[in-house]
Parts: sequence; structure tokens; C-alpha cells
Amino acid sequence: MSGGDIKLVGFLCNWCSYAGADMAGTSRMAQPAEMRIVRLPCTGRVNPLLVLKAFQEGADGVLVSGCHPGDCHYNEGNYYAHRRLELLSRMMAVYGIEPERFRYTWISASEGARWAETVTGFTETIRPLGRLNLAGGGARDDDHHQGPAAGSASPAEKR
Amino acid sequence: MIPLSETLSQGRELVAEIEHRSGQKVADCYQCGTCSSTCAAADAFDYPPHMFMRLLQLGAVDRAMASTTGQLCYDCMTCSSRCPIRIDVADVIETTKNIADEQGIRESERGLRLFRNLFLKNVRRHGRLHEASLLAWFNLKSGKLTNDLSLVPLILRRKNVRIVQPRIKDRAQVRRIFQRAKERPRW
Amino acid sequence: MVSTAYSYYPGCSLTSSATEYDISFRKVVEALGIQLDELEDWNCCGASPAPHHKAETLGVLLPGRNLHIAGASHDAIVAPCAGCYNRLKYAQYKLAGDQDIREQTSEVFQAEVRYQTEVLNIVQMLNREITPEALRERSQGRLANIRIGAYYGCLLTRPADILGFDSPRDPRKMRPLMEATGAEVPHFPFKTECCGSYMGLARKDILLKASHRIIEVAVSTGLDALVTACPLCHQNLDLRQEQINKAMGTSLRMPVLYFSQLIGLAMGISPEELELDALVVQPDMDRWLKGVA
Amino acid sequence: MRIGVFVCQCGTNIAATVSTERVASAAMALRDVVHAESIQYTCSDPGQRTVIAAAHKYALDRVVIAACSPRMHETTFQRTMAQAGINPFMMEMVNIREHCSWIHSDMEVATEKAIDLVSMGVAKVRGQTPLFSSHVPVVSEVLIIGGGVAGIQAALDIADAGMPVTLVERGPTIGGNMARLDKTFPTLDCSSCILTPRMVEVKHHENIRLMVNSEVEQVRGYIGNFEVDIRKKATCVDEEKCTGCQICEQKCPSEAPDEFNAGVGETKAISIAFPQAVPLVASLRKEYCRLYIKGKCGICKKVCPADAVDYEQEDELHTEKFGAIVVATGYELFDWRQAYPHYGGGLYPDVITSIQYERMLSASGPTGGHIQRPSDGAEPKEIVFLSCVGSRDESIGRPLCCKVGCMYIAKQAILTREHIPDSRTYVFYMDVRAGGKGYDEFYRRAQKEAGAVYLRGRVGKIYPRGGKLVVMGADTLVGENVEVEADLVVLATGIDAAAGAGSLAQRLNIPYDQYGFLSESHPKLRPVETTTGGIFLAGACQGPKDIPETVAQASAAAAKVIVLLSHDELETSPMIAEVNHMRCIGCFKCREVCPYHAIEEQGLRDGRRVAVVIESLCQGCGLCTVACPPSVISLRGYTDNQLIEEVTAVLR
Repeated sequence: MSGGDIKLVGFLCNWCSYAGADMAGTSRMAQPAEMRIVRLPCTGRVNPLLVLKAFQEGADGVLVSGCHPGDCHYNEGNYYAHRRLELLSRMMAVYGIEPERFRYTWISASEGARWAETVTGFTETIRPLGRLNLAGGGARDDDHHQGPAAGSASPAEKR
Repeated sequence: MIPLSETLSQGRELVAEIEHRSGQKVADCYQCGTCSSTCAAADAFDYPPHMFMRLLQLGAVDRAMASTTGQLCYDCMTCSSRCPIRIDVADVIETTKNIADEQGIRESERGLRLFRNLFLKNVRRHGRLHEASLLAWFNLKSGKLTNDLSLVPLILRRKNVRIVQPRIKDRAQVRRIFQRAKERPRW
Repeated sequence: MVSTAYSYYPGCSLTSSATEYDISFRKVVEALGIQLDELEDWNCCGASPAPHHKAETLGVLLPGRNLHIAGASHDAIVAPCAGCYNRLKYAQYKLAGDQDIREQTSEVFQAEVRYQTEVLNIVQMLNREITPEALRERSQGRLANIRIGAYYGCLLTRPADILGFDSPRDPRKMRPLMEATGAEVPHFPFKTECCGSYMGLARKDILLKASHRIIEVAVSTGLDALVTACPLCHQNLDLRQEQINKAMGTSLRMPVLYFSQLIGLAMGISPEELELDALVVQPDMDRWLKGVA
Repeated sequence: MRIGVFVCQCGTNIAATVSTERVASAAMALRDVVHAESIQYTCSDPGQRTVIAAAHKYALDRVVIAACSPRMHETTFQRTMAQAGINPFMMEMVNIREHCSWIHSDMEVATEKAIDLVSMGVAKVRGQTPLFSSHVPVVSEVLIIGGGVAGIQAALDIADAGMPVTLVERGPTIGGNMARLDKTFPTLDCSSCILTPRMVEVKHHENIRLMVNSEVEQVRGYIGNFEVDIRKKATCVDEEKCTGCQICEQKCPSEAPDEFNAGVGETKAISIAFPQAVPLVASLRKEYCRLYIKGKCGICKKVCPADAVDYEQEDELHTEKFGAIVVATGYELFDWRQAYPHYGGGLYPDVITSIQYERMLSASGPTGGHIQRPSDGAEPKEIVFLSCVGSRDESIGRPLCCKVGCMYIAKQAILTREHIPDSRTYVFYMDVRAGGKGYDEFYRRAQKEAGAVYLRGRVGKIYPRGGKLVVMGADTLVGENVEVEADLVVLATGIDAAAGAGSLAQRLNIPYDQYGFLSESHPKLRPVETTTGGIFLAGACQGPKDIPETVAQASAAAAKVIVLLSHDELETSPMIAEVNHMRCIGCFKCREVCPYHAIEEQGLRDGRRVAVVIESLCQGCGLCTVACPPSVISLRGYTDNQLIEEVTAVLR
């Protein structure tokens, strides 16, 4: 992985934020290179377990971005997303992950600059935190194995 | 003539201070004039409320601070209650005036300053205001000796009117209050 | 032990230029069988000259002291003066909303500040103690011959978010009790316009113009009287009515009553007891009470 | 599994910062990749031919194209796949331009990132299965909701194209707000002269079925196949029999408010809205009828020469099928009375609204075209117009501009001078918005020819004095307060969405804003579409509009409908949800979250109740996949496994 040591994953809805990221590109807005974008139809498709899976597999930060409330292409997908993701962000500490490593935001197709700022800000937040060490969190190839997953901490097991 | 390049950069900090203290945004004002049209004192101001807001928008804070608007506005808040943008115009004016006071910008409305000072002095000394004393002192100090004298018999025909200055017991507490307000006029 | 009586905060005006407000209020309250305990050693609220506005110290400390005293003994404090009511509510709002202000205030008072006593104006209190139905029952249409205007002015309703009493654009809380007197209460377009406040001494010109407008509209609305709950408004509109006429070259006549005087009349208390003689512009009581045995 | 990877150089757009050769060779190392190459312009004809040739040569069954945004060229390359004999959905695009080469400058960093992105694409396409679009037949009938000028225009356009139209109108006549106008700006055309012929055309058009006094109750189905319940309300008058003679109205003893004339004058409980109403049929409003209030009357039935009055008439419920729906529910005027107590709140009879004034201007209106003060019937000489009453006023929750107020005030000022030559008009305004063709000239004409006194400022208070109204305003240009002693005050009230627009939107499953205006799919490029396929918008239901704009949008919506219904069948996207019936537990959580009501309950032979996706309704948002407790719903093209593979491809 390039662009420094950390790995960031972005789950973006196709209609707003992905288009916003396209816009940032079309406008040639320089951004840090750690972000890897996964395109989805809607943030309502983002299963919290998918976010946790990303962390478990080695992501150091996960960003979810969709349409502004009221602007959802599917009318209400982002409201469901908001509820789930808000809950998820409050639960991060429980999973042993610094809450700053997870963020969700609303960026429209016309907000290229805002996307660029968000990526930059998010990357700069995670860089000082460094790699995520999921103690007892289970399999991660490039980390030391801490033995078998301790108790119920691993979301993967729960799944 | 307002040199905008200058005022907009030089006035920026003071406008920000006014906005911060009042919690209002001067840029919100769209100059509809509702505030002025409802203001019972607008005729007496050099700048009616909407123009006062405009001065702040243009960064011409000096002019706003020196205007009679702040001094003559008696804070009835009619403008604030009718503003279509919900700007608390009265608060913006009052805040600007207070900042002008702090900066020692001299009030041209001497009568009003005299009234306020005598009022507060009376309360500071005795804990309660005595309207008759206030009238007497104001007339004496302002030189308008017969001001409102015709009202005195009208007041005196009331029952129970206190002829002498009332005083509260715990004047020490009131002095402490004024002392604190003098040391720290704002929280 | 907290008393069930109201703590009563007359304020400075009610001891000098507005004693008829004090007397008539006490008469009404007495007739309703409610106990009033005058607030011990109360001080001036600071009125308009004490800087308040958002963060000014004096505007909290002066009324705060009264709140603090009342809090020791009473659940509710009633302030008939609209200005006093306004400042008490302001202080309460600041004290309730900001711990730092609470702490600093406690430091000045040398005691943990008590600020939670309920603050009531005269309209709120009387609405609580006598329903319009009950007043209608007592008044038996006593004032059926007259048309009166409810004049709210500024301090009773503004700023609405702090006072939370009534709409600042279209207040209506005085109306039910006023109508229960039997009188007609037509829409008074200037019910929220300012009378000129404390400008009387220093800038009479502004005040007289503003008050003149209110009286003029009251006359053209065909009112027999205005009713107010503010001594300053009363001073400007009644006490200065001659000055107004002189300055504007008019000969308007508009009696201005205190809310308590009107309610007292409806309850059958005599005009003399309610100190109606103290008014500069006298209402024609014979006509008002025509047909009352 | 044989995957081909094509890395586009996009001229120098990509190649300047990403080494496409290195990306291609790195791709060769990925599992199941049998071919990778770099192409200069992949989307060009030669580029596509190169892809097709390679597909044949290497017997590819999956393809990854690393190029620009899929939002740009996904359909292009899906077509290429079809030409190459590969299922179009077995292709994954990787965005190494907008998300890589254009935002990074370091070649090393950008190339590494591009390699990562390609491995994600490869991982995802490995989990892909062929998908096939299905086709649904299209009902060729069209429903238009609302019979104002927008609905009329759309109905006529579509009907002229040969498609059957049902025009549903809530009120007793079509014509909408435009029928209430006297003249129109900036040409001063007589409104009814231009509108009523169109209304009659609707009535007689062989392809249009007109349903007045009718409302849409429920909408089921999907694009091409809507099923709609329409309630035709009982009006106690048989539409077929009524001849519009108005004898019933003349004899009816029950007075009723005249809604068509905005309360200027009264009408009867049984009446015809206005003389040019279409259909010209009386209707009875029970809430004002003596028979229904007091239980005794029946005069209208006795006097009707056509025997058309039928007190027993009941509501009719029609269920019809439509292929497309045009919503044209229009606007209504803001009710100012609560919001502006300082203008009297409705207590002063001589403070009226602009539509009331309009009705007075109209020769066929209740005053026969005479401007009269409601208080005493006198002809006013000093008339004050207030703009933005209920517009651009945040304090009452209406920050929006009504868009037509400035112009209709100018029109009314000009007409006032024509009606009362010795009158004087005043216009309090904040800005004059005259941005249409001929509009600015028209507003200037109000000043120059009609002598209207324009005052820049808002009015703070209106109160009565000696039979006149004192209007206290500010002239912000001179910085002083001004006062007018007016005979009549006309409030240019703002525009609200029609009452019930929000609840109709809910029934149609289309979004709307906080003011009840219906939302278009895209403000620039899809201005008449909604986010629900097959439902289109026309006119002021979408936001304040003037007549030319409304008509233009109605024709645009009609064109969209005609395009849609010109096909016998519709292709549906296969990227939709799918339930694994074996493992479905029948909890129907999916049905609760589905914005499109695309989940239905189905009984299996073993007695279990399971969820089934209605393919033509599903829009592929994937909300259900997350809501499903046992995770047995998958979204084709975005399955859990695919997404996990995509993410982990670069993390591991």
C-alpha cells in the first residue's frame, strides 16, 4: 500500500459522495493518497459489520459518505445509514478502536472541495494515530497474533 | 464617502466582536427596513436601525459607534420582534453602544448619560430608586430646572408616596454588587 | 418551610409615582383571599439604565439579589411592574443557563445563589388565581358600557424567548380577564408599540411623539380607556398626557388604567379604594358603572 | 475464470502520473488474471476494438477496465462487453483518473495506488455473476393529477401524441389558479381568453378522460404499471344530466363562501364555480347546504329541469392502470392572517390579498370589474401594494421567493391606473425581480406610465384611522420612515405548495421539501423527473413558477412521458435485491425499510411465509440487505462477499 503506512477505506454512495469525489478529481484538487474508495449504491447499503470487517482486515480508518439528509437518491437510505452509523461510532471504543478512526459524513455531488477537505482532514487525523492495533481482535496478517480471539470482542465471530 | 477597502479590513475585528457578543450576524440583514419602520425613535436617530446595520455590514464601525442611534435607542425591541430574519437588531445596537462606551467614545447625548448615571448612583447609594430625587438631581445637573415640575403635584396627590429617599438595610450587599460590576462589567 | 403565599416585589415605582398600582393590586389580592408577603429588604432591579444585554454583570446581580431573597421562603414571586418582571426573568434566565454566572453570583452574595423561584407578572398571577369564568360571575357584566384596549407595551412580552409569556407580535393574555369584566375589548393596533420608555427626562421629544401616537390610535379606535401593566407606560401615557397634548397641539383624552384597577372594578371594589382618583385623566365613572346597583 | 485487465492511459490524463505499463504488469500477478495491457484511449473506437479482440483471443469471461469514473463510461464499456460476447455486468470499472491521476502528482504514489485500485476491481469482479435485465410490459395510459394550466398542457400534449390520458382534478372545474386571473404579465393578455379554449379542448379531446371532484387515494405498482385508486366524490349532481343552466344556484337559499373568487362575494351551496367552468356542471357542498344542516330543503332538486340533482349519490372508487403519472398539483396562496398581526391579521376589511384584488379587476368577477373597498364599496384612490407577504420572511418559516409577486404587483398597478385614472398606487418592495423576457420593461412601465410610486422597504405596521388605513413603512433609499394614508391595501401573498401536496407525495413515494414542494430528480439535468421512475412533475407543485415556465415544464414532462410510453416494454436494471428463500425467516424487516414497497409476502408450499422482491419495483438501494437479521438478502452486483473481497484485496 502506498502513500504512507496507514490504510484508509471509504464507502461512498454512487449518487452524491462518489460523484463529489469525481468532482474533486475533475477540479484537480490534490489529496493525500491513503484513501481507497469502494462504490456502493447508497450508504443505506453499508452494513456496520462491513465497517468492522474492514478494521479487522487491516484498515486504519473508515470513512462513510453519502447524500445530505433529504437528498438521498433512494429518498430515505441515508436516514437509516445515519442511525446505524451513529450507533456504530458510539460503539467503536467497545471494539477497542479509537472513535476518530471511524467517521461518516454527507457530501453532495457538487461538493468536490468538501470531499477533498474531508479526505485531507481524515487522513491527517489518522496519521498520528498510526496503525490500528486490534488487541485480541483476531486475524491480521501483518500484525502479531495475540492468540485466539479473546471472548466476544471480535465482531467477525459474532457475525 | 466610505472607503470600503479600508473599512472592510479595519472594521472586521470590531464587527466580529459585536457579532460575538450579541450572537447576531450582521451579514444576515437584507436591508428590508422593517426595523426602521417600526421604530418609534427612528426619526431622532442619525442612522435609523437598518442603516445602522448597513454601516456594520460595510465595516464602518466608527461611524456606528459615534452615531446617536446607540445612545437614543431605548431597547424596546420592537425591531427585533418584527425582523423577518429574526435578527435581534436592538441587541446589535446596544452591544455596539456598550463597546463604544468601553472604548471611551464620548456620548453626544449628554442628557441621557446624565440620566443613567444619576439613576444608578441613586440605586448604588440607597438600594432603591427615589424618583423625586432623580428628578431633582437631573434638573439641577442638566440646568433644566423646571423640567417636569408640573408633574410633581400630580404625583403627590397619590396616597403613600414616599417623600423621602427610601433605603434598604443591606446596603453593603448592593455596594458589593456595584463594586463587582465596576471591576467586571461583563461575565 | 416554603410558604404557599406569593412573595411580592413591588419595585421602586410602586412606592412613588405608581402607588395606585400597588394599592389596587393589594386590594384585588385581598379580595381574592390570597396572601402576599412583601419581599424583605428588596432592592431596585436596575430597570433600563442598568446594562444587561446578554453578558452584562449588573443586569443579573441587581435583580438576582431579589430572586435570592425570595428563594429562601417562597415558591413564586409576583412583580406587577412589567420592568421588574422583565429584569427578574432575565436574571433567572442567565443564572439558570450558565454555571459560571451562578458561581460568580454566589461569590458576590457570599451564599449559594437561589434563583429558581417562579417569577410571575400580574397577568399570569391573576389568571392563575381567578378564571375568566369566575371573574365573569363576580362582575355580572359590571363594565358592559365601555370599550377598553389592552396595551402590552414592550417589557411584558419582549424578548419572548426569555420571558416566555406571550407572543411578542400578537400578545393576547390580558384579554380573557378583561373581557370577563363585561367590557368590550376590541383589537387595539398599537398594543405592542413602545411608549417612549425612560426618555422622559432627557429626550422628551422622542417620548411625547411615541406616546402621542398610542393615545391617538386609542382615541381613533373608539376606546374608553387603555389598560396597562407597566408603571412606566402609565407614567408616559397618563401622567404626561397634558404634556403630550401641549407638545402636539392636540386635546386628546384617554384614561389609562392599571390592570389591577380594572379587575378590581369588575370585582366590585369601589373606584376610591382602587385609587382611581390618582389618575390624571379621569374616566367617567358614572357612565362606566351605569346600571350597576 | 479468465480475467482481462485494461489500463487506460487517457492520453496523458492518466499516463502523466500513473505508469499504466507497471499497473498492467502488476495486474498480471493477480489471481485469475490471464491478460493485462495498457491502451491509449480505451473508450475510443480503436480502444474498444482492442478490448474485444483481446476478449476473443484470451477467451476472457470477466474484464476490469481501469480508466475514468464509472459514472462517465460504465455504459460504454457494458456495450463493449455485449459486443465481445461477455455479459455486460461481468465488467468492473476502476477509477484511476478522477480518484487517482488527477489528484496526485507523485508518479510512484499514484502508480501504487492505481495498482491497489485494480486489485480491488479484480477481487470484486471475481465474485460477479452474469446478470440479465428483464422486460416489463408498459401500460400506455397516463394519469395527470391536477387540472391547472400545467395539467391541461401536459394532458393535451400527451393526448395529441395519441396516448390516452386521465386528468384528475380535486375541485369542480379545471383551470386552476390561472382561471382566476384577470390579465397576465407582461403582455396583459386576458387570462381566460387564452386559457378557456384550452379547457374546452380538454373536455372534447377524444384521448382525454376528465375526472373532476376526484382525488388520488392510493398508488401501487411501478413505472409502466401503476395501479391507482381514484375517489370521485359525491356532489349530489349527475354530471351526465346537468346542463349548467344554474337555475339551482339561483334558487338555492344556502349561502356559501365563494372560493373561486377568494371570498370576494358569496355564492350558494349548490353552484358552478364560474361561468366558463369545465365541465359546466353544478356541484353541491354539503357543509353549507340547508338540507344537510337543518334536514329540510330540497329546493334544487325540485327546480332542476334536467332532474340532475341526486342527494343519494355516493362516492365512487375507481381503480385504474397507468404507465406514467404527471403530478401537476400547483400552488395555493399563503394564508397571511396568523403570521402578520401587525397588518391587522385579517381584521381590517380593506386589507386584502392580491388574488382578491385580481377578482375585483376581472370583468367577470363578483364586482363586474370595479375596484371597491370591501368596507364601504367606495372606489379607492390611494392603493398600497405590499410585496413579499409570506415570502422571504424567515421569521414565519417562509424564506423563499414567490417569483411572481413583483410582476403581478406591476401588472395590478398598471391595471389600477386603467380602472381608476385618478388613483395613485404605492408599491413597497425589497427587490424587484423581473428576470423574464419583457419583464423588466413591464415593471418600468408600471412606474413610468402608471405612475406607481415604488418605495424600497418593508411595511412595519398598518392600522385604521378615520376610515383610512395608515401604512407605516420605511424608504430605505432616503433612510426615513414614510407613511401612506391608504384607501385600500393589497398584500402580495407568497406561494405555498397546494394543501395536501406532501401527503400525495407520500402516496406516490416521491420526495418533497419542507414547504411541500415536490422534488425533482436533478435540479439541472432532470428537472421534470422524480426519483421514482415513471412519475413526472409539471408546474408550481415543484416550486414557484410563472405561467410560461409552467407551460414549458408541462410540455417537457409530456415529452418525457411520450418517450417512456413509446416503447411496449421497459428494460429493468438487474442490479437489484434477491432473497434466499431457503434461509428467509419471514420477519419482514426488509419490507419495513424498503422505500419502494418492493417486498411482498409469499407463501411457500411448506407453509412458510417468506419475503420476495418485486423485481420491477426494486431500485437496488440495498437497504434491505442490512436490515435482514439472518443476512439472506443480497444485492446483485454488490453482494456482501464482493464488497468484503474488494476491501480486503488491499488491506491484507
